[in-house]
Amino acid sequence: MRIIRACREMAVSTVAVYSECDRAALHVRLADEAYAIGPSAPRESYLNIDRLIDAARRSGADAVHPGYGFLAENEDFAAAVRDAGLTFIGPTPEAIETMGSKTAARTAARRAGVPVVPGAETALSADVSDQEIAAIATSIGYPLLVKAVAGGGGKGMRAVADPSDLAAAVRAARSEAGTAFGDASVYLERRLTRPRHIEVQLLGDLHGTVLPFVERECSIQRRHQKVVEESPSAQVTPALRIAMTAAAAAVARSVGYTNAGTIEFLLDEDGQFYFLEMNTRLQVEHPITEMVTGVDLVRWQIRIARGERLDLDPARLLAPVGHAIECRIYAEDPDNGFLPSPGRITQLRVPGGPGIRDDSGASAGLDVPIFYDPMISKLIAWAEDRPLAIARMRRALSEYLVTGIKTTLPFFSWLLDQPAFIDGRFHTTYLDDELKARNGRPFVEPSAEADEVAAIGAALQAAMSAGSMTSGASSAGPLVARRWRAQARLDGLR
Amino acid sequence: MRIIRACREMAVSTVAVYSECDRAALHVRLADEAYAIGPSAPRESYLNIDRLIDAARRSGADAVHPGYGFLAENEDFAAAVRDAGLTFIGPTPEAIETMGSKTAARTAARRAGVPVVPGAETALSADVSDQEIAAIATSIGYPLLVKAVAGGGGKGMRAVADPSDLAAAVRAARSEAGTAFGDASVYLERRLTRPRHIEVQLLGDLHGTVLPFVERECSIQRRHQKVVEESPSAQVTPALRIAMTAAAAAVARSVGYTNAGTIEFLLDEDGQFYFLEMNTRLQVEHPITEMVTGVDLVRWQIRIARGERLDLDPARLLAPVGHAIECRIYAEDPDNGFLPSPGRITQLRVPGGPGIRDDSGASAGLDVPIFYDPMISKLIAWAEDRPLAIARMRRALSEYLVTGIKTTLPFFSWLLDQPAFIDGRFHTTYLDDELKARNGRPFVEPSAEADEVAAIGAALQAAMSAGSMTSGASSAGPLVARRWRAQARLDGLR
Amino acid sequence: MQYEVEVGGKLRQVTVARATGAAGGFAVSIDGRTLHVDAARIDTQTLSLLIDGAAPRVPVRSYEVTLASDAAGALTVRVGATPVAVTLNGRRRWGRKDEAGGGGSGPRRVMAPMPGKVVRVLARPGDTVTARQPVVVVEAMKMENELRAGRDGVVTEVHAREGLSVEAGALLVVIQ
Amino acid sequence: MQYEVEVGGKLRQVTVARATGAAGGFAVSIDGRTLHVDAARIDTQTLSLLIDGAAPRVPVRSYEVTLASDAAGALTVRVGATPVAVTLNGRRRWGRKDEAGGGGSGPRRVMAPMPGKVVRVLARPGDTVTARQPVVVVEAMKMENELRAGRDGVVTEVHAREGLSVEAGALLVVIQ
Repeated sequence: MRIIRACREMAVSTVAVYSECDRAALHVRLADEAYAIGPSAPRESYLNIDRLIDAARRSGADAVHPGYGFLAENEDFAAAVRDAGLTFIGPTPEAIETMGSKTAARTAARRAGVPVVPGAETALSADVSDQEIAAIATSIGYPLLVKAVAGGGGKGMRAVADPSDLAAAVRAARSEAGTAFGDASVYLERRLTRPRHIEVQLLGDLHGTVLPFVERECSIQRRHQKVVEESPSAQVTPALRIAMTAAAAAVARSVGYTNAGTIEFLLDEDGQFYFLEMNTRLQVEHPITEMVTGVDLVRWQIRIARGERLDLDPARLLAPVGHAIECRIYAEDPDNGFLPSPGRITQLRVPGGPGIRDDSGASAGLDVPIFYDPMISKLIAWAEDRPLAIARMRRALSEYLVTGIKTTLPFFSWLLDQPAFIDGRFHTTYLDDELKARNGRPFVEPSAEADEVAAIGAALQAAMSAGSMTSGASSAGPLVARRWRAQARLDGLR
Repeated sequence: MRIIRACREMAVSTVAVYSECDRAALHVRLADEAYAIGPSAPRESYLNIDRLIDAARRSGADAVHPGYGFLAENEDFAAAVRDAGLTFIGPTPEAIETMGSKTAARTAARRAGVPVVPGAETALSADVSDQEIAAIATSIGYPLLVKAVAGGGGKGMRAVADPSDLAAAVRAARSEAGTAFGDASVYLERRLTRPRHIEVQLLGDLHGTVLPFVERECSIQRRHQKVVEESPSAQVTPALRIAMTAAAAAVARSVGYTNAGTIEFLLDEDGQFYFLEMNTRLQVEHPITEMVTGVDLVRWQIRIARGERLDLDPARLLAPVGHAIECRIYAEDPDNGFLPSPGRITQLRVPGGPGIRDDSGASAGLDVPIFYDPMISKLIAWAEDRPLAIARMRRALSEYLVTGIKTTLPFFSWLLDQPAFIDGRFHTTYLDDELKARNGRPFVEPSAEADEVAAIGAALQAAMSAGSMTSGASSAGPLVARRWRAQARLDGLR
Repeated sequence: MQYEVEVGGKLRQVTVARATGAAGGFAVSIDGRTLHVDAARIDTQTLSLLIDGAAPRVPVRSYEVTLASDAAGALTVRVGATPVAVTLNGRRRWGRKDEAGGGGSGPRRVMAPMPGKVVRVLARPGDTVTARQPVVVVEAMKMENELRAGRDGVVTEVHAREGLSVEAGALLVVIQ
Repeated sequence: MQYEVEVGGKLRQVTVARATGAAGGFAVSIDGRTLHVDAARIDTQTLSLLIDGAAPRVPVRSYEVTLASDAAGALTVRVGATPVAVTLNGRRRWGRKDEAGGGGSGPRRVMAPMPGKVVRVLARPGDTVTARQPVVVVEAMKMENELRAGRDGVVTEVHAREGLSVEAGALLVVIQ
């Protein structure tokens, strides 16, 4: 959607691909052309390079935008697109390959003079013995992390505090990495205590210019998945901003990086930052950067791919206007361990008004598929400063209406009221610690008032619908649902 | 809605009032409290001061925000609120009275050394004879405008090119003004040729500070009603901006103006500007000013009413960031002389994504009342410059889906493709001239492709629904509608 | 199933048959040409259509169509953002001819779109009128609104009287 | 009409009678207290309620309530943004007791919320479990998801087997 919108604004016509269960997704409905590329399972569709190239050829497309996930960071795909004579809207296969390997990326960072998290520089292929691994671990020191060399997003990652857990953790990480990325090799890295996740957005053109943007604060994570992002970070001083953005640009330049990318850092409690990894694609959280800089990143991705020069004022990119927050709204039940809650969205009312941006792929009547990341919307709030942005986000959350599926909206309403969040006192494990402490306590505890109103509402709905019952109504589903169906005949389609 | 949102962000609880036909309006549903103030006819509800004050008293409210229309510019209401011991979120009754009278306002402007449109300074009460009026008219010179002293929005206004039409025009204007504002007195004013309507937003606090904002371009009008607004104006040079904003601030200071207000100017073809009138309230088009300055005007209205000081940087308010455009989406049928198209909104999909803001009071299932200004949404697009903002607005219009009623969306899609609009070559009568020239030619002329797809879609909808017919279905309405009802039972409420 | 669809003043013959295989697949022939259309229902009013020219190098076009019938029973199909007026006269006589226009070029009836007061009547029975010619002026919301003829023809009935208060949907003039 | 509404673990008696006069007016008594409620239907699932304490100086509170029943038939009433779980057992026995929880404190059945693979079964028949205690672990989207008991009770049925592929809604465990 985000990409289709940018293309429409540039009068570029769009071609979407879809797997079976995405047939009714907005990106398919609003594109100019659309091609089926196979069954719902990613391996047979969105991860199938041949089918994607075929679709592109069939449509006579000039360029391919890889989106956020799936093959967005796959050098073989980028190469296949190039070999098919098409433009890949992203970095070169070579850059993807270098920065896609965590160990190679760490090496590149160190060469560029940027500190990296202490750890082993070599990947532990499947044949390295537990003894050797234990030795490396001791040299790095505990606590440490076992990480998959490929991929990211917390998959194939395990934390180890006690040497006796190491072997098991490595096995688990390897198998998870194998299934997730088809590459079982892992490596070891020191685990910093209470670090923040701070990242720097970059744009690089085909003429050697690389420009960094004001940082994003992404420390609010659940199981290593970002759930809330902000820009700028409450924790980053102007001096630190200059240092981190300069370091990020240096790493990107050292590998001749082009198009959009993000360098992720860990910031420890003493204000020391370490290169973590690079994302060689546009990220889900890019809108907050757009909100505080006024730059349309997707538009620039396309312009760069066309060979245009980055003519942005570098100073402006580092001087944020106001403050932006993004909440990733998922089809998950926060009161039930954040279990995915697929199903059909029966009603959707998106918040609007000043400072609110909703980058949503959902619409009423849509079935949320169970096969992929069940994110239904990116809700962004901008305001003149952080407290106002938080207040505005609270307001927007209170307007957001989604029925038919459970969403993480109540979780965000809770989070935005937490003193630690309001004061900006958090780190990458803050949320997991909090959730653990809550031990499943529901995020919404309705007031006595809400309970009473709910009781009245349910009774009234029943009473008002009762009148419109007809013998002809279907007999499936509980009676109350049937009554609404009956009502639908009267109201639904006027 | 706009105001409720600002209050929520300030944790101020809200009280709405409503007339019969607004019972289901969003502002009623989302306020904390709501009070009925009578039948749908404005005179018996929204224009009934006593009922409004009663509602405020009943709710124990501290302050009253008058909104955009109805009594927003009525000094008696402002006074009644003050006498009831409540805070009126707006200027003083005295300021409203002075600037509410066009003739008194013109006098104030001249005293402040600001040029006004040449015209008669005295109101022509009902007893002034046609001869006297003709004499005044000659002294001013033709073409001229007959204008109601009270109110605005084009009501009670007539253009006169030929002296022989004068008497009739005055009669018509007087009767219209009488019904519309309960004050039949009118005055005469020179009619400038092809002027632009440029206005300056102001904020004044209770401590004597008055700050002007970058101008708004509101020349795109139909029958003297603004339909598209922009900020900044393509026509206003930095030097002219300084001159106009300074003049606006001078007028406001000269009458001790407080809270939000707007000074309207006419800008003639030689770049000479004339004071036109002042709006002593928040205006519908305020969001574009918010988009290019990042200032929340409604929030400031409330802060000012609380006695807070305007601590904004004046320079920032005159240095717009990017460009913003607003389209007022009405429930009117543009292909049928812009006739009001009241009815029930069956479907509503509001555009989103980068740079788009929708200040909408509508929602699916809502009946658009026929009693008031049938505006269903204010759609605002922001981008880095004017061409990008136009492209973005086009994209947003193409995403906007409203069914059940006719809207002016197709008209805006047409307007944004007009070379004169794209080049910024327009004036206050540009649109009326264009529409006249089109002589009712439809704004959408579907392509052969669209016709074919429509035919296929209609046939498929019928074919797909046919299967799910049931004998129990109601027999009202055309058959095709019945089939959708049947379908609703299957899909509508899953 | 076969349907007669009137769109843009032309009458099109559309035949719809379920294609074997894919759930939402249809073989649609329009005026003789056959296309493969994959139709997915988004909601009760909206379909997503993927139209495959079924020829080499012909792209698969994606359209979102939304169907709505207004109070008067006239059918509007939105193709993307473009509203297209449609009359559907299938085997089972879709729509009500007299209101939906039948084989003519526009609605025969001029009806009040909203409650208001008739301020002027501009047509008398027997008058010949052309499409979009004003026939009645109704005042609502303090604005005078011209109601125009929906088609060329001769005025056969005039139910509007000056000063008359009318409800939404009230029949004012009939043109044959 | 009279209804028994279970909300927040409490059973409330709600009587609804149309008030004379205003169209949407109802006299609603809940646990003995009588309120005047003006209810406007926004759409098939949504009501706008104006609740009048019917006492001097008591404000008229405005609420938007949205009712939705999930696949399992459980009822959720959103009061503004706050979701409230509700069971409605009126004269005509609203909802299906076995699924909606009847007089208990939560659903008796643990069902698969999505298709996936059972990787661990943590409860055996006869086990005593407490609400929110994990009973089955299902893998979907490469993430392991713990399914928890909906209420305190004793496990009476276990249909989950390790390695078993399950569809959405599949019954895994029953707790009495």
